[in-house]
Amino acid sequence: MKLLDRLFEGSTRRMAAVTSRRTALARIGSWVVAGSALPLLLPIDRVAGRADAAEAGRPGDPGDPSKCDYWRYCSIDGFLCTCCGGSINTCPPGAEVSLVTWVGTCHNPADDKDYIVAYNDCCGKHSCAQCACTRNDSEQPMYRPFNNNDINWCLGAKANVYNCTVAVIRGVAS
Amino acid sequence: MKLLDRLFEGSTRRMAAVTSRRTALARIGSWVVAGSALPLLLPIDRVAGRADAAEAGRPGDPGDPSKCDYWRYCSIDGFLCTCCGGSINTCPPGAEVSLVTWVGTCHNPADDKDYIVAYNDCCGKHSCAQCACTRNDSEQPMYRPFNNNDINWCLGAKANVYNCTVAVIRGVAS
Amino acid sequence: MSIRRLAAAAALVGALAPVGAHATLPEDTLGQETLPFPPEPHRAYIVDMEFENMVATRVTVIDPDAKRMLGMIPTGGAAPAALSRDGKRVYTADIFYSRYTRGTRTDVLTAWDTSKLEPLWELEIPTKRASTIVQRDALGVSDDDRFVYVFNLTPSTSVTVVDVPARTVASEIAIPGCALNYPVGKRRFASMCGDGTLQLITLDEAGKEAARDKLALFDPNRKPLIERGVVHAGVYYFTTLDGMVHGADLAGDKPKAIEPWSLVTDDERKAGWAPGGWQLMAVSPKSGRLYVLMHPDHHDGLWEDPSTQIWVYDLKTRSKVGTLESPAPVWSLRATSDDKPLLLGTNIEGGLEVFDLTAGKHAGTLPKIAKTPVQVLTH
Amino acid sequence: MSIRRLAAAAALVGALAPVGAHATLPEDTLGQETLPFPPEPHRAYIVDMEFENMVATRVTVIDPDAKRMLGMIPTGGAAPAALSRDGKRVYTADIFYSRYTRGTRTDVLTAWDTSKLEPLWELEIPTKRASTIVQRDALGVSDDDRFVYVFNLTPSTSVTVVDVPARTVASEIAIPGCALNYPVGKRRFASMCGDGTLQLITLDEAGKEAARDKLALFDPNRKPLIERGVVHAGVYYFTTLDGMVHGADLAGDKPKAIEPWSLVTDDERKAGWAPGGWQLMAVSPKSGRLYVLMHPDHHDGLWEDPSTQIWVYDLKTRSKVGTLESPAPVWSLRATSDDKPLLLGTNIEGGLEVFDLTAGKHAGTLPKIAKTPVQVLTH
Repeated sequence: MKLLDRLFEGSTRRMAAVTSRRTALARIGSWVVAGSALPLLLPIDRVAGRADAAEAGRPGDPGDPSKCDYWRYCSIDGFLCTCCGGSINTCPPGAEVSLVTWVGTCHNPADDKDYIVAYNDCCGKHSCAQCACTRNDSEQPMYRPFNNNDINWCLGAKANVYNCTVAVIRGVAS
Repeated sequence: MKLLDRLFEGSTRRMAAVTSRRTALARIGSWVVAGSALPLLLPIDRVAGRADAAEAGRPGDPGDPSKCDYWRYCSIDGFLCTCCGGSINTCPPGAEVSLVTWVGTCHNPADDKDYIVAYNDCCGKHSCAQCACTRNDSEQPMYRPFNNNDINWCLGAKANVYNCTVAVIRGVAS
Repeated sequence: MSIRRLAAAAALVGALAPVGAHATLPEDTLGQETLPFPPEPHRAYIVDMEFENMVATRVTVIDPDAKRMLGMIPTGGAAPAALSRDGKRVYTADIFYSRYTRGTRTDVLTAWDTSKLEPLWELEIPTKRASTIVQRDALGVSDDDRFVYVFNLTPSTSVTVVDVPARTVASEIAIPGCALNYPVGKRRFASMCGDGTLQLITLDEAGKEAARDKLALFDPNRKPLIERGVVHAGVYYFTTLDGMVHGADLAGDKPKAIEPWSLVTDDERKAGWAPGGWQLMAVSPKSGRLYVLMHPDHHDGLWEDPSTQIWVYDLKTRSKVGTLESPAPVWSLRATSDDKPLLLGTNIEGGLEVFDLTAGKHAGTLPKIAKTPVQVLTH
Repeated sequence: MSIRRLAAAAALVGALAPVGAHATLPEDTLGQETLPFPPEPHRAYIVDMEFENMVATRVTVIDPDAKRMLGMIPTGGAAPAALSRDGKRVYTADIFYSRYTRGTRTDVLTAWDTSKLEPLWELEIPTKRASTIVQRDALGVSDDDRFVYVFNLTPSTSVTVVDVPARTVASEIAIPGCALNYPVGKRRFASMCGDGTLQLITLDEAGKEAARDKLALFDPNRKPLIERGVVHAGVYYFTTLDGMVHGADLAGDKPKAIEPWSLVTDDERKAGWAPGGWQLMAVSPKSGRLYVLMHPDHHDGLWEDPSTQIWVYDLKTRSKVGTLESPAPVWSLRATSDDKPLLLGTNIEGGLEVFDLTAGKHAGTLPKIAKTPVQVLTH
């Protein structure tokens, strides 16, 4: 089912924990496919076909970071900063990176390793509304906030206003 | 051409002047037909098929005031208050009627008379975003503001924030 | 809208528009709508996060029978909303920034009149209001309308207790390791905690903490409980990700756990049926029936997925008594509390699906009434 | 974003995530983008009114060659935007309400850095800023970047003159019967008036009115002039609803009208061809070519209709030299000022159509980059 993927593009947040069970789950991670019926709820519709990618794949880091199926996005949920004026590891101009983040564990098909990926929100400007991407993964209810993705993680920024999300490598999952 | 009708639903404002030339033009007034390609710019899409009308036609006042083709809307441009919690002559609860208005001249097919219709904006809440309706009519550039419809006519309200528009009869055009 | 102003408006228009002598249709008078009190039993309030903007958001008020919009309440920053028990107020917990996306943050509790849909008063509260996909139990009202509870997340969690008649902040109660504030009776609220307990806070007459109880309810590591539940006859019902219902009877002096029971048979579980959605459960108080969004081919990652399947249970017999089918996938449910109840579900196209629970069938759709509907409230 | 904060963020993440010894890919560092200065000649700024909300609005910055978003500037209440002549600033004239849709209104001129897209300073201005579909000439900058002109409409019209280096309101100049503020040179702006004249205001060094000239330009009753024009080599060009071009040479001491000329031949006029759109004209400064949105089957009510037809004129010979076709109807045009110019047009689906004016052909579309795009700005 991709229904949640088709819903509230970046409004949910996911954290893939790093226990083996959750690492396993992280690998399942489904990803958004372009829908067509729900433009208001599905900005991905409007960008899935975009020809000009923000960035090309780099050696050992395959795929297009402006597309939802890029490997690092296994646990992301939000607007891709690569479509908003940022990059895979930088916020758009004038958007502040949040000090609080959540991490996922994603499998890199190039070297067959699991990487710890941090998803920092960029904040202080309102919704970028481009390249929404939800990738299902392990999540826990809000009584475990650091494992919960329904929270606006601009908590750590000057203004708690969400713009987009980056996906940075923090190392290899042990 | 219905293209402007398909654009920026309520963001233009029209005034039908009451000279004979303009009365003639007022009769031409094209009206929105349901499109399908532009949901974001075309809320009319999402309501054109709505079965349950806000109000039925009254004797001598034919048509459905929740539909864009209702005769009184010949010069309207905005969200129909009849779809927003108001009626043909009342603002939705809590929305303030603007003190400043513009008028149009519309032909009532029931009695074959031209009526002067005032289009008051309801204000103080943001865009209703239901039943957008644009009916082309005579308009003058902004150097004649009272004949110009590109202005947010919540000018006369406590807060200059546009919600929807009513269409009230002010008499018969002489 | 004062009469004076309306008269002024009419006068101004009159000046602009010469009036004919023999008008077939009379001149209209301008006015403003007011909704009846007490509210129609089916009136609903849709919390719309407007996700592609999320600064100025809204609660859209609708008549699900006539399928029409009755009005709207502008809110700030995806505000949670709650109705007073007497039906006179809608409370919203708003976040405002002086420059919309930056500047000074102001959090307020705003009290809206349910008939005029006008703000009656607001109270500044600590700038800690939780900013999440809107949770029903992020904003609660005591049974006697004396206190309003606001959930804070910074990410430390606490609850701001507002004294309504006094229009003051009575207290801020820390709930470390716990979340949300499920209202209980006149002077209590519960929170769900990461250690698998339900914590029950008792307030004194001043709205300050008087007592704190804990009830072991579930195993958060092996069978986490979904925090979005329903309350019926003093019992809060929740479900695990795989469909085991756990209940907490909070009607008595001390909280009691009820015997867990399953939403699915062994065969259904094997077939992968499990609950999922945002507000995935609703209860019809008069009939004591529970409605749950269910999907097949379950795995844990799908616990918040919308669904077209709604399964119906009798809370007395704890058995499945029926199924409802939605034409579009539904994410959040709410049932009305009258004796001709409707079940309302927000679909993923921004519309509202309406089910007649007396006839037990789908009774139409209110299309595209919201941009990002996340909760439905009824009186 | 200070280095200190980035370090703190990295540390926090480090704490959460144990790091393996032999990472094939190195750890990333967090950062924030900055746009180059001077700006790329094709960089464009799309004014987005977000009509279905219209409280928090935006200017979206894009690269029309790469078809990508470069960033955004949040604005208040469908703000007009203008670029400084030196390319360093984006000015926006914002309206903010303390409670988003109600409360205290504050109007400010905000100065944004074109490289960091951060607000550098703001100045409170009279709470009179015009609220309309965004007009390009509702916000203007003097040729030396000393003054910024803000159009006010209450519905009385005036212009707020902001002294940029002093960060003060230098004056508010009443322009009764006239609208907008077309910037002219270092100390002048023009306004178009309901009596068919163009009014030219000359400022002194303090930004106060020093002189006022009037130029009879058109017949507002029989042949109204569309207020949205273009300026080239000191001459402002406008068109009537039926395609007669009227120009005002404002380069000299006294304003002079130029000889009117027609956008259409008699045959074309008979066939119903006429101009229409919002920002319906653009000029490419290096080539001196004029681009106009044209539609067939014209009547006066269509003067603001979008079109797929763009006709090309040589301003020297005043003759049509070509036609451009857009795949989707376009409402507003802007041409870049470099010597490999692009023509940019906002389409009615919220996208941007890009035309290569050197090759004279359509060069792609940036789809759905805005909700309600109404103006495009370039350096």
